[in-house]
Amino acid sequence: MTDLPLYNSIKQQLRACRSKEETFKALVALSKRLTRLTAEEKTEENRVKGCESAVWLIIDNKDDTSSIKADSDTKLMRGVLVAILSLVQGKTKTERQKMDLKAELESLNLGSYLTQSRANGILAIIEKIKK
Amino acid sequence: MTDLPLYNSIKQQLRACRSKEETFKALVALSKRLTRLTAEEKTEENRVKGCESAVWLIIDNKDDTSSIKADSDTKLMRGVLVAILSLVQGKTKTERQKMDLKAELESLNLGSYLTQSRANGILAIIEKIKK
Amino acid sequence: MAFDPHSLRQDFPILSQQAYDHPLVYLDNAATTQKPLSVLDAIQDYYRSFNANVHRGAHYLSDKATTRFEQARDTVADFINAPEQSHIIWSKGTTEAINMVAYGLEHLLEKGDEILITSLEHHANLVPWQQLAFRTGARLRVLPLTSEGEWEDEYASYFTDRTRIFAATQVSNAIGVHTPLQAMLTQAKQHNAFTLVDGAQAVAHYPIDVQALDCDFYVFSGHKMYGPTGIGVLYGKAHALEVLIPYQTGGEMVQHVTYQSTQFNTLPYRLEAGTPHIEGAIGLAAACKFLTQQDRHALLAWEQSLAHHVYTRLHKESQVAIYSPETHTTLVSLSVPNIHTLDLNAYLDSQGIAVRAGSHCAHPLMAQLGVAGTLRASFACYNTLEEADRFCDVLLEAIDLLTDE
Amino acid sequence: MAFDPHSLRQDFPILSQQAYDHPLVYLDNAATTQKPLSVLDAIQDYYRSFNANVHRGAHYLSDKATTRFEQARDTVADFINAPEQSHIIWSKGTTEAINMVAYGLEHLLEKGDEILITSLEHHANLVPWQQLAFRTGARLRVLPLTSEGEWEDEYASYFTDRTRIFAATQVSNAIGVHTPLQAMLTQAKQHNAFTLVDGAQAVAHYPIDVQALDCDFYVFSGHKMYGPTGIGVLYGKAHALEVLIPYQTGGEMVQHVTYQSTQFNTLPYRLEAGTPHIEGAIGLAAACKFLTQQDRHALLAWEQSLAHHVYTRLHKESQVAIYSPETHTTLVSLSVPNIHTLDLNAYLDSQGIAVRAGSHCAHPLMAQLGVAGTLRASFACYNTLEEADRFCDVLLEAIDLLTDE
Ligand SMILES: Cc1ncc(COP(=O)(O)O)c(C=O)c1O
Ligand SMILES: Cc1ncc(COP(=O)(O)O)c(C=O)c1O
Repeated sequence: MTDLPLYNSIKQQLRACRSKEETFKALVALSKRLTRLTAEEKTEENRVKGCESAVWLIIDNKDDTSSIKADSDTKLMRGVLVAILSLVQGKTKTERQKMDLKAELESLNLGSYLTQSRANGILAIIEKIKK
Repeated sequence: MTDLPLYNSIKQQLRACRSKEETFKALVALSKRLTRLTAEEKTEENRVKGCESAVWLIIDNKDDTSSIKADSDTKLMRGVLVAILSLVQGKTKTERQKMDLKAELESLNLGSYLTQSRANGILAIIEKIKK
Repeated sequence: MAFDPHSLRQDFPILSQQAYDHPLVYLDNAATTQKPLSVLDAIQDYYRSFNANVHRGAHYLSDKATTRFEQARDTVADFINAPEQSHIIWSKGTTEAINMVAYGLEHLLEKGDEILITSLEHHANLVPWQQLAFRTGARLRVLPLTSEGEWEDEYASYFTDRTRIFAATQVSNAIGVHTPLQAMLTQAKQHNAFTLVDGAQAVAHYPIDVQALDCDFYVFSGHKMYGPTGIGVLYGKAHALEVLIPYQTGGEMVQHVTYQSTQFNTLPYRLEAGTPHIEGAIGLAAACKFLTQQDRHALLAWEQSLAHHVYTRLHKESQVAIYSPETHTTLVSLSVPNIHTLDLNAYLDSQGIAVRAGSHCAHPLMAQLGVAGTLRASFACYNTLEEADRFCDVLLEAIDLLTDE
Repeated sequence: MAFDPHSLRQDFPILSQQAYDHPLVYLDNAATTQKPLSVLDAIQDYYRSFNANVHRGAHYLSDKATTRFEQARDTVADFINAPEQSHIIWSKGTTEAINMVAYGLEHLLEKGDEILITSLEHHANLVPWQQLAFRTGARLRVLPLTSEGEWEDEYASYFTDRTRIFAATQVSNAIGVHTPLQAMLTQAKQHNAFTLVDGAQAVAHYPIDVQALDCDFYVFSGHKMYGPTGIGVLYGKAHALEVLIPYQTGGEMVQHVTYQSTQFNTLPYRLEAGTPHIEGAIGLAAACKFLTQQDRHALLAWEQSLAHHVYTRLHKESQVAIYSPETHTTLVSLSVPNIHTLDLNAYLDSQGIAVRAGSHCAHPLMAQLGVAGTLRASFACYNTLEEADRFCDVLLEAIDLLTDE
């Protein structure tokens, strides 16, 4: 988790994409920065319901900053997860709850990667992160 | 039943109609020629199923010529019944069965008075007459 | 009367045709309304630019179709003031929506439970409950309402602690009267019954607020409110929709399937099996927009004024028996003793006038009124005063022609 | 290959658009097809010139609408060679048609009876039977078919004297293989089971003759055969339709109603409650006509040649696993080990290519194949060889991009 890119650079990178193809490539590149979960960590309990791809989220709330880990079976979602994690890393639970994660993600220009059915998945992730 | 008009004159009359209104008026005029059934004759058994208006048919098959009586609660159907009865009156059962009643009725130019849902009713009458 | 239907009629090209060499006068709006061009355009646009199957796909067209399909749900939710779009379930029409509820609540009914309807119901809000009663041993009870839409003093005895379901129409399709809905719903809720309102005849005319009504279920058809055929709505409160056993199963409504078990999806999807009527949903949303863009109070006042005009003219004729209220209705239902309504109807038709004759899918109500059927002229926003007058004139002609001697 | 899809494409204006600045390549036809102009025109014509409610009315427009609505039934009957139009029941689609049968036969099932399906079924032809089994205590059995559409030698043990219902798809939506339908139907009939054939994936491609198939029920959706959404067909033999308990009740499907009892109408009406999807029926008839006006053998040969072309090109690529047959299919379903189909799909989409990734509403079949999902390119008559090639090219690009290191 320590080697996540800075959120602002991710944002810049994604917002610079001029086509769906460029966004695709950017997300695939980002996906490589994710520390994958182990098979043991990918439990039914950690699974986020409502996503088209399989997504797992593990939140370990501590007093100062929480540790959040995540994984998905698709590269694209791993790319999105890198963006989300870099946004909330180092934040406490209360801080996370104050953030407008949805608006922030929408500002990333992910276009149809955040459409209806998949957006529901993203909303489920956001909800879980805020809990 | 003796005072039914001749079928050919009915046919001429109906085929001469130039509009739906004229056909309406002709059928209403014809309806007056029907000998009505008594309340006792209008049994559930004599009722023809599948007509939009209520229609009753009583067939008394004899060796030479059968006697057929009919009635309806609507004037228009009574007009149609007069046409049908004048067509089959004096005929034996075998003779009736040989007739193409449907084609004959279609030739009367009744137009939308013989449409889908009502045509089903007319078909039910024809079936009963042929039995 | 500031409202002028003539400009609105531009949106309905079907109305400017001849029927049997007479100008078409379409007064069968309670059966189905005509559709404005904006609805036709929405349908064309869907098929010409973004038709695709929804939800399951992830490609350009299916993203577009899914977005527009779910936006249609939003539009309909707003139209009836539903709190959330997931409370809107697409159905084929009012009939299917009622069947979905009747089937879905079956598991909660026991022998001796009571299902209460009113005496003004359309068969669609009667037969499904009757069959449910047959299947479960519940008792179908009928709250007698007068043809003025009033109830007797002893109404309270109909609502009991065994009343599990109360289903009532908002407006009678056969005679146009309003039921005392709010009062009945209050009674039903005091007895913890599930409540269903049949809005089929209301949505085209009256602004609907399901939260103000506070009913558990509200159902209606698109084709009676300027929308396409084959689409309708089951609105429900979350808890009410959640207890429904899915009426249909198959694709879309499941989360995971094995041969041993099936895990159903969340609302609204768990109640929508199979590929939905995507075009219908989009067309219905266009119909909602058509209505909300109008001054709805002016529309309603106009429709009511047409019915009132007909009422006033025909009320004077001693041969005519009118079953509809004098005011606050958009239709006039009548009969002429000793003349069959089908005969009247045929003459009106020969003059290009479309009304409806018969029992209006309400046999028990006809029995209550003591008639075999009525003749019903029902108005929509595009009808004109001339049309209302023409109906009266031709009806009187028909009565003349059909009176014996 | 004498057939030229380019002139046919004139009838499908939706196909000539750009998706993300690339020409749209629509290869998601097994999910839903695009609609020819003749279908759109039929819909427009209905609403612009003769929209009215059917059957109940007796006026100019409703006569026209009723006639055209029943002619649509004739057209569909001819299309699948049904002996009589009254054997054609309109439904919302395949899913609803199967639910109608599953519900309608419930009264004939007893604990211990068996319902047999195959291992290649879409959820629509699985979940309704599973739920019926849950309700009645019947046993759902699954005839294992290989992904080549062949069955094991011991198939005979699956057909028993307790087999009351046998339901099978004609063509698998997920992998495009044909089931050994005729042989299975013969077995089922020897055991006096009711037989249902899911024709959802067949009707757009193969001429259907329900009398030759000799099944009790045949079901399909309009939207998968160039017709509108929200409409489908339940065909049944007379005796089979007659034993069905009406799934939905309400208006149209009754003859007489009192509070104590209801007398149902005759076929086809007793199984069609409520105002039907009139526009949908008329649109579906236009789709049937569109197909019968084509040289259907040429169309099929063309569609199969496109699938075969893709098969041949991708079969050479060692990374690609193909689940569809080499010939006699109109779609190619594949996966690439270690690359998620959703990732492949996303790249294809970014290049304007519409295919489908996922489980295709067939979870148990995916489990049988040992994959989470596949990528499916499915062809229709309007697809071109260039499109087939472009799909292959871009897929290979995607595999390159998504292969690690
Ligand atoms: C084989 C098969 N059966 C059933 C269905 C369900 O059809 P519909 O969603 O139109 O009801 C489909 C389509 O998704 C299918 O491919
Ligand atoms: C009051 C009422 N309820 C239910 C229905 C049934 O609606 P649909 O036929 O659209 O399902 C109608 C219309 O015929 C109606 O007027």
